[in-house]
Parts: sequence; C-alpha cells; structure tokens
Amino acid sequence: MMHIKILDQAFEPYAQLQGYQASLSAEARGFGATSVFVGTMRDFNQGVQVQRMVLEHYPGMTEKELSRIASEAEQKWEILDGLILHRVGEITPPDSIVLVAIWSRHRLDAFEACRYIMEALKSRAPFWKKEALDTGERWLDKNTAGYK
Amino acid sequence: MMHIKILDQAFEPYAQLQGYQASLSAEARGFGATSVFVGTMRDFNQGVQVQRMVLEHYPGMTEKELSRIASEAEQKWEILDGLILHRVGEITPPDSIVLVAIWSRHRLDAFEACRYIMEALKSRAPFWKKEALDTGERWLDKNTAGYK
Amino acid sequence: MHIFMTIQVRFFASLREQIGIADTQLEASAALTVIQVWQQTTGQSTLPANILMAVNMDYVAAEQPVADGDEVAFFPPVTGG
Amino acid sequence: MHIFMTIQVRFFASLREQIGIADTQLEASAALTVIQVWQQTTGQSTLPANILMAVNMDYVAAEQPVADGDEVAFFPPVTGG
Repeated sequence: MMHIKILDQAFEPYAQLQGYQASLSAEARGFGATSVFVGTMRDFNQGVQVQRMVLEHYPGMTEKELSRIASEAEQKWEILDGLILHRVGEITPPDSIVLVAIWSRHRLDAFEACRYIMEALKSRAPFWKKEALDTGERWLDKNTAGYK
Repeated sequence: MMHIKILDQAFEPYAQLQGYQASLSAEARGFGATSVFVGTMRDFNQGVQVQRMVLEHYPGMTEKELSRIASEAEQKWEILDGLILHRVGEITPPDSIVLVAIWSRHRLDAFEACRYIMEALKSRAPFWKKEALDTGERWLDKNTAGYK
Repeated sequence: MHIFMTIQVRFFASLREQIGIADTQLEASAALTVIQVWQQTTGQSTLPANILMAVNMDYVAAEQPVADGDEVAFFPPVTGG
Repeated sequence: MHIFMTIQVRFFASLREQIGIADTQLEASAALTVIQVWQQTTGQSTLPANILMAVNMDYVAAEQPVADGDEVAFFPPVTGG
C-alpha cells in the first residue's frame, strides 16, 4: 500500500511525513523502520546559478509508472506503507522536489525499497526539468546515476 | 559537521528534522539530497508482545563512538551536515529510538552515508535493550544484520 | 482490406519544442509500428538517440505495433526527482 | 621495581547483572592486560564468547595492555538503534 501524489504547490516534507504517518492503518503501525529521501532544488547546478525551473510531466503516465515502481518494490521487500510525492510546475530554490518514504518492520527493507524507488523514479518516471539561468533556459539532458 | 545527541525524553523525529534543517549553516543550505532513517519501538518483537524497554548506554563512550562513526562517513562521502539522535532510558511503543539524517549535494552520498552510520551504530555504539514482556524481562542478545 | 486507425500522438519537453508539436492525431489505413508513427508525424526517417517511447503510457520499443485508439508518446530521457 | 596502578573497571547490561558489579577499582603492582583485568576483577579465567572490551572508551582486544588511571569496560554485544 503506497500513496502517490503529484503536487503543483510547494510542500514541507517533514510536515507531510508527520501527517501521513499519523494516518497509517492499524497494521502499518507495526513499523520499526522508516527510510526517507527528500530531493531539494539547489540554486546552483552543473556550475551555474539557477533562478527557477519548470518541471513538466506526462499526466497519467507519471502516476502509472510510479505505481508500477511501487509495486516492484512491494514484490522485492516487505513494505507496510509508502509515500511518494513529486512537484510539478514552476519551482524555486530551496523547494522540495521529491519525497519517498517507506515504513517497514525492519531496516533492510526500508533502506533498500526507498533507494530502489528513487533510482527507478529518476530513470523512468516521465518528468523533465527546464532550468532558468541568468543567460537563458536549458533543458536538463539526463539524470546522473545514483548507484556507484 | 554532524550533530550527535543522546536523549532521555521522547522526541518527534519529523519536528526535530524541520527544526534542525532550519538551523543549517549557509554552506549546508546547498544540499540537494536528504536521507533519513528513523527506528521506532514496536510492541511486538521476536514473536512476543513487548510492553516497554529500558535502553542502557555507556555515557561518554556512546558519544565518542558515534563521533568516530560520523567522521568515518565524512571521509567516505561528501556530507554537508548530519544529525544523529538516540533515546536512552525507559521507552514505550511507538516511541522513536534513533534518527539518522544526512544532508548532501547528491543522493548517492546521502543514501550511503545514512545507511553506513545506521549499520555502524547498530554494531558498535554501546547501547543495550532490555525488554519488559508479560512473562518477565529479557536482554536482547544481538542486533540483526542490516545489509544482505 | 481497409484498416482505418486514429492514433493520438504526443511529444514532451525538449522534443516537443524541437518538433514544434505537443499533440496531434494520425489517421492510418494500414498497420503501423511506433517508429512508423514517428516517421509519419514528424517527417523524420530516424529516431533521435536516447528517445523514449510509450504506447498507452507503457514504455515500448520502436518496433511495437499500434492499434486504433492508442496514445503514442515520444520524449527525451527523463530528469525528475 | 614496584609498579602501582589504579584501574577503573566497568560492566554493562546483562554482563553487569551476571557479574553483579557495575563499577569497581582494581589496584595492581604489575603491568596488566585487559584479560588480566577481567580475571582479577571477576575471578573468571576465560572471557565469555562475544564479549566486547574498551579501554578509555575505545574498543580493544583482550591482549591490550592497560596503564594507570585507565578505564576498562566489559560488555555484551550492543543492541541499540
């Protein structure tokens, strides 16, 4: 059971986590381990100052692909609950871009599932970033690898 | 730069994270990735109901060993800031036991450093759990491995 | 035999700007694969390197056949997260 | 030659309960290693399996020599986190 949400407004990741955790089902309350990742917009990327960016996505496919990634994680690890949030639209530093949180009984499942979902999201979920620089705009051409 | 604190009172992990993040130095505010782990006391462990537990520690060595672990992580990965909190004393479910958070520019550093610190803490930081069960008390004899 | 299909075609991000099309409909009187949808929509014979393709919001390869009513999308490597 | 040392010795958790001592001082007139501190404090000749040892809050092996004023600690596998 994972909750996936695309947001067009800024969100405070730790307030979201507190609220979401308070709403967990009785079974999910048996968690002993929570692994969280938060991706934040920096005002500096690839050597230049970034004023803001626009995060475009493919509505419908984004949710479908994230659900597929969540299901893969649920097949690989024992997960009690999960939360995936992702911003779209115009974003300024230091807004949060993405949040992935996994609640499990044991830490191995939480750590590995959280990281798996982030890496899969980075390589497969249809989002694209266009940065506004002092000198104009640029599309990011690819994400960097997250495993060594 | 990491902040390490042993707490004898309950703490709300996400409120702590929000507060700590708001206090980061100007340089640390360049983070793009935050990886967090929270360990929570369950009311069920190794097949039996657990009412409460006492977390004993070795004052002085706990802080020294956690600082050593933090330094090792800072040598291995690029870390902007970190927070390590650990409860001691009498604890009841579902209190938070441990929080490890790492702020980095990139996600590989944040993910790996956070997990490294948790695994090292589990195997080296001098804390011991004594659980109170319906049938009496028991010391936990060892932590389970966190890497596959 | 007369096959008649209507395919919804979408382009995203930098590819949308390069092609100059966000959404279009393609009508076809014969079976098509995804690369043929690309060729007939853009007038370009080859696919750009690293392009990604989806049919009905599932990733597919260029040789995947498409059916009447399908939504076919073309986009550059994703950069979310 | 007369060596005179005072060593602070500490036991934690289940080991503290088994030995029945939390803290004690050991006075010695000859050089000692950690295992000798164990033997003289507990009266037991061998170390329990999996026991952990620290001198001045650093992990050490059983053959580590100790010096005047050192704090030596013995404890079971740790179970924090």
